[in-house]
Amino acid sequence: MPDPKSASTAYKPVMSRHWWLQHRYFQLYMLREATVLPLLFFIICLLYGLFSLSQGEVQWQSWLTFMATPWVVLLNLLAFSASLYHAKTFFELFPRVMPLAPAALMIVAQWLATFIVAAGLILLLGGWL
Amino acid sequence: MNKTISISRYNPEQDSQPQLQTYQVVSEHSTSVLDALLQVQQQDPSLSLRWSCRMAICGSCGVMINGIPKLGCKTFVRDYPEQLVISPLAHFAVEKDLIVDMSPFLQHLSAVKPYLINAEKSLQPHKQTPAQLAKYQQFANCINCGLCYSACPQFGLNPEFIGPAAITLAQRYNLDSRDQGKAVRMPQLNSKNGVWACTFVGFCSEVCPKKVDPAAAVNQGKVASASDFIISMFTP
Amino acid sequence: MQLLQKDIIIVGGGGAGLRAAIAAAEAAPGLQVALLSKVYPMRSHTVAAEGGAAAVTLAEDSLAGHFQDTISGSDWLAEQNVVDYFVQHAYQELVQLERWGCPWSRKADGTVQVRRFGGMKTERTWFAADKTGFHILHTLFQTSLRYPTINRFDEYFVIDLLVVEQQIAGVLAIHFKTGQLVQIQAKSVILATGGAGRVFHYNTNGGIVTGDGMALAYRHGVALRDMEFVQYHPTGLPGSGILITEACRGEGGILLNKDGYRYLQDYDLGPVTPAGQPKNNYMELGPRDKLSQAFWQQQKLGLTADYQGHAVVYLDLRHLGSQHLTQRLPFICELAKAYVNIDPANSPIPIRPAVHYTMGGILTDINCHTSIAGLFAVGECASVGLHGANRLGSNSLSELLVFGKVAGEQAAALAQQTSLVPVSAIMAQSKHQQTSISSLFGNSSESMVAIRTEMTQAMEQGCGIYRDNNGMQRCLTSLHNLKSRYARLTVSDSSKVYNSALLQHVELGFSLDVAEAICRSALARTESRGAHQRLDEGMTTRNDRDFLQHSLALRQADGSTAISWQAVTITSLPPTERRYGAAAHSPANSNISQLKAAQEKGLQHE
Amino acid sequence: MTPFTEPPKRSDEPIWWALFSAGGVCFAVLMPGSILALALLPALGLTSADSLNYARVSALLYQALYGMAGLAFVGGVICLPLFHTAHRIQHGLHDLKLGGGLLSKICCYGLAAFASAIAIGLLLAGQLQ
Ligand SMILES: Cc1cc2nc3c(=O)[nH]c(=O)nc-3n(C[C@H](O)[C@H](O)[C@H](O)COP(=O)(O)OP(=O)(O)OC[C@H]3O[C@@H](n4cnc5c(N)ncnc54)[C@H](O)[C@@H]3O)c2cc1C
Ligand code: SF4
Ligand code: F3S
Ligand code: FES
Repeated sequence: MPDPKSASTAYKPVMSRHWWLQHRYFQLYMLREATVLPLLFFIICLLYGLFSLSQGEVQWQSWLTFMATPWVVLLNLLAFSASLYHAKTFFELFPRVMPLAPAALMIVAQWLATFIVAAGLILLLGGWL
Repeated sequence: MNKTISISRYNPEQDSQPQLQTYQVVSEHSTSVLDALLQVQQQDPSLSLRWSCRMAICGSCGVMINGIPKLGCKTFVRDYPEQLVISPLAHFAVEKDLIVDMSPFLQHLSAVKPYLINAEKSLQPHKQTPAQLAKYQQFANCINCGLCYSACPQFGLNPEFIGPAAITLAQRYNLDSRDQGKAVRMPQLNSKNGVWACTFVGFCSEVCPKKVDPAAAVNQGKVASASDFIISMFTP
Repeated sequence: MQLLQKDIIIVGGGGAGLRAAIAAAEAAPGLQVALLSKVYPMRSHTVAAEGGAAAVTLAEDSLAGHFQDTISGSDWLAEQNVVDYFVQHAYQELVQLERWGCPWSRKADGTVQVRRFGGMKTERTWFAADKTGFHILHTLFQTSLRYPTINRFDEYFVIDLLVVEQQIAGVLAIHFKTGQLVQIQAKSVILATGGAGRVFHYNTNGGIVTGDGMALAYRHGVALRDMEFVQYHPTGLPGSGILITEACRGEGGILLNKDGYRYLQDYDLGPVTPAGQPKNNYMELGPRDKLSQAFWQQQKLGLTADYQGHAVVYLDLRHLGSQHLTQRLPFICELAKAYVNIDPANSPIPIRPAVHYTMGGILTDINCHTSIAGLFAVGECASVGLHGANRLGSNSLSELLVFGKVAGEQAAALAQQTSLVPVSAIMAQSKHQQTSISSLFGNSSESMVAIRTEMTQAMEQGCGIYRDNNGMQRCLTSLHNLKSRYARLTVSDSSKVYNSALLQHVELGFSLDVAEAICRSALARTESRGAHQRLDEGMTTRNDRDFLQHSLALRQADGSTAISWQAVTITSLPPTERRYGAAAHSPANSNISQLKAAQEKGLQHE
Repeated sequence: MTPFTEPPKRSDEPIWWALFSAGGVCFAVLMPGSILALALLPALGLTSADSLNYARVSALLYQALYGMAGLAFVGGVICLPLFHTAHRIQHGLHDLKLGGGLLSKICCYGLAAFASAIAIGLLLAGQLQ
């Protein structure tokens, strides 16, 4: 039974913008969401790379130099860690969204995929293939 | 052993907002937070709280304990050697002391048509194998305590979000081999306040006292809703 | 004071109330049903039932078997026509629940599985893991949501029935949230308020199980029947009283005293069955009254152990293995871990008897109708006559369904034929209640907690597993004393919104009335039968000559209780000795087998 | 509280969620390897010299597998992760009570789409040369 009177007397707490600072679990959630920020930086690097490649060899060389600038390397290191943290959370969530096999098995399989892809890319782009 | 606990008090006829008040209780090894609250109620009969079964099955005694939603009867004072602060469930309107307005929760539950829909008339039981039962059994263990709503920031930000337990209940029936009502339940889940309001924070499942894993139910609901979306594009 | 008009009122949102509401809504879709409950329906204590619900299911089982087990379990105090109706309809009701979605446990082939239960000679207990009541209640609650004519009034606390010249007119309730007094008129009213276990100190019941409905009816002159029969469940956790289901024993759990000895063999329940191979009606699967009594005897002999100041024996499940336990008894594992910090796979669980169930209740006929026209009662608050002197485990959940349906349909049929009693006729009564409620507020030196604690302790001491005249007299004196203190008791909290103190005050008044009815009835029955065991000389055995009768407790004008007697309906199974274990197969029981053959013909599924 | 009388409107989230999820897989499976191979290892001089020279990279991106390799790379390492990023930023704004409404939605997904189009445009331009 809805009761119009009670609406006025009940105390309605409002959620502050800083709710996520209040508990470690929420901080980790925010961290997970924030992994896209360094990712975004790396994507912008790639876009810049694509552009450079289309402009010819000279521009491409300058992109390679840009990528070796210390602050860029540092940010990409951050992007790399972010990708690993994202992978960890993503792989743990995935079996709960699609329970296809025992969760532990699915997690191992996903990490394996990441390693194989990484190895392939490194061999190919590192010039060993 | 004596123990000091703080309880959030709010009397709508007098106060403009809740305030913490401290009390002394006697705590033995098996003293639950609910026991402690009932001791306080003996000292101060004006304290209001909900409880009944004191065995973690009726779902009435949910409160925030040091900021985390928990069942008072299944949480023990011994596990809080430091401070122990008890306040009403978060994200709900506080009616009085530890009692919150549960009616939105109930409305959200009913919104998903949580009952078996099956047109067939028969006096015989359905067959259902243990494997078919296992598909939804975990989701049928929800005691409607509402802890997951207090844990979910998305519900806190958007009270129209039908929320983890309601979606879990919808999934419980959608996954039941005896049910044919998925089509009438999906519109609720498909809406922006249905499964799509969830960002897989996942705290709902952390706090669930019955290991129902509502986060899994909600996010499996996203898969179901997405396929429903695709199907709807091909059917006029 | 708010005034509302409905066709049917159901007080109580437990299994019985919800089943009745659905039945009424289905039988008469044009009628408005008000479902009042002092807690949200799914918080009702049906939620705590663990073990299961009985119905004849297996091909090798028979209705006559269930009939006979129930009668002998009742120590011949059940109404045999009621039991007959019950056993015939239980199966279909459990199937109905299945069709509403109840997640019953299954066999590999997809059919419903049944388990053993105490006092039942074959497996006929349906279960949903070890949360049967929980699943039944939630299935019913959720199913009730599909009926638009069921109007829920959650957290409405009924404080009085409105009765005009032996005709029901409605109920008076307090809206917990606002403190408002609400008058609801209706043509028929069903009480489904559950038991009264909380009048005892150690009990398996929830805080809301305070006997309200029994007192409501009793105060209007309806008799309470067989109130002396209070079931002690043999396996409650020490301290809290939290229930460890009988299904543990059905699965093969054994009971040990402090020396690790299976003491039940000393109490006519043997011979010993091997651990993990339970046998119906033997040892641990004997009926509850016998098992609780055996505990008492062991305690007298100093053979119980001590657990934090409580006398206990042990329930040993270790031999079942942890896999079986997590699959079949997950909730028990959870409870044992949380409340006594024990993993049943590794250590035996300390347990002791605790008050569990009130066999007696509001007197009704087989249609759940009370002596007030239009007032029905069903479920644990009622005495339709199914349980007699001792209820068999798993008969009660089925009762909620079978008779919940009856009550709902009967109430609907009646409501279609009658019209509302005019408001003018009930105004005076409501006004009177309003004044007496407002006069409750104030400050007195009496403490509600003290009165309540003294009541539960007096009942525990005077009306426990074994009773004697002196003990009961002392109990009665205390109750009278407490009642006069209660009359002076006031409510110190005058707030309107969610005033728990006010509700507890009213509940305590209900409990005191029920406690007195129990004690009075127990005093009057000077024999031993079922759950009522006396130690006084000459009263230690069953006495069919004088007491094959129901006790009826009736409230007198001065507030006291008078006891009268009512004959038991016996259709086909005349009293014999109640026997379990090997004794059940001795020649003395041969007339049962003859009868069984006779009944097989008469009693088959419809 | 609105009573749930009428069936609510279907959300368009499935589209964004599908892109987000696909991007999430890429982020977890392709990104760690890509960041290593394209940003960190070369910058730190850990690849075999000159493996990323102009000719080799143009060949891989523009010609390998008839240009399909390049397309897969741009899709998996730029476009989908962009939508993943957009989705998280959009919801993150809502979490911080800074937006999350229609406007931020248009901005987030709009930018992702815009940047994706540029990436594909640059790639195709290169391939058609
Ligand atoms: C721990 C436990 C385990 C059990 N296990 C089994 C089992 O395995 N098998 C079996 O057959 N039986 C079992 N029983 C017994 C069985 O569960 C109960 O007898 C049965 O559930 C009672 O149901 P009910 O609907 O009559 O009452 P309840 O479920 O107790 O419901 C009572 C309702 O009445 C309402 N109410 C009460 N007073 C008022 C008032 N004044 N105003 C408004 N509303 C009011 C309450 O809010 C509640 O909704 C068990 C009992 C317990 C305690
Ligand atoms: S899902 Fe868990 S936390 Fe949420 S209401 Fe159900 S039991 Fe409670
Ligand atoms: S906490 Fe909330 S956001 Fe989703 S996963 Fe649980 S419902
Ligand atoms: S009192 Fe029932 S869940 Fe805690």
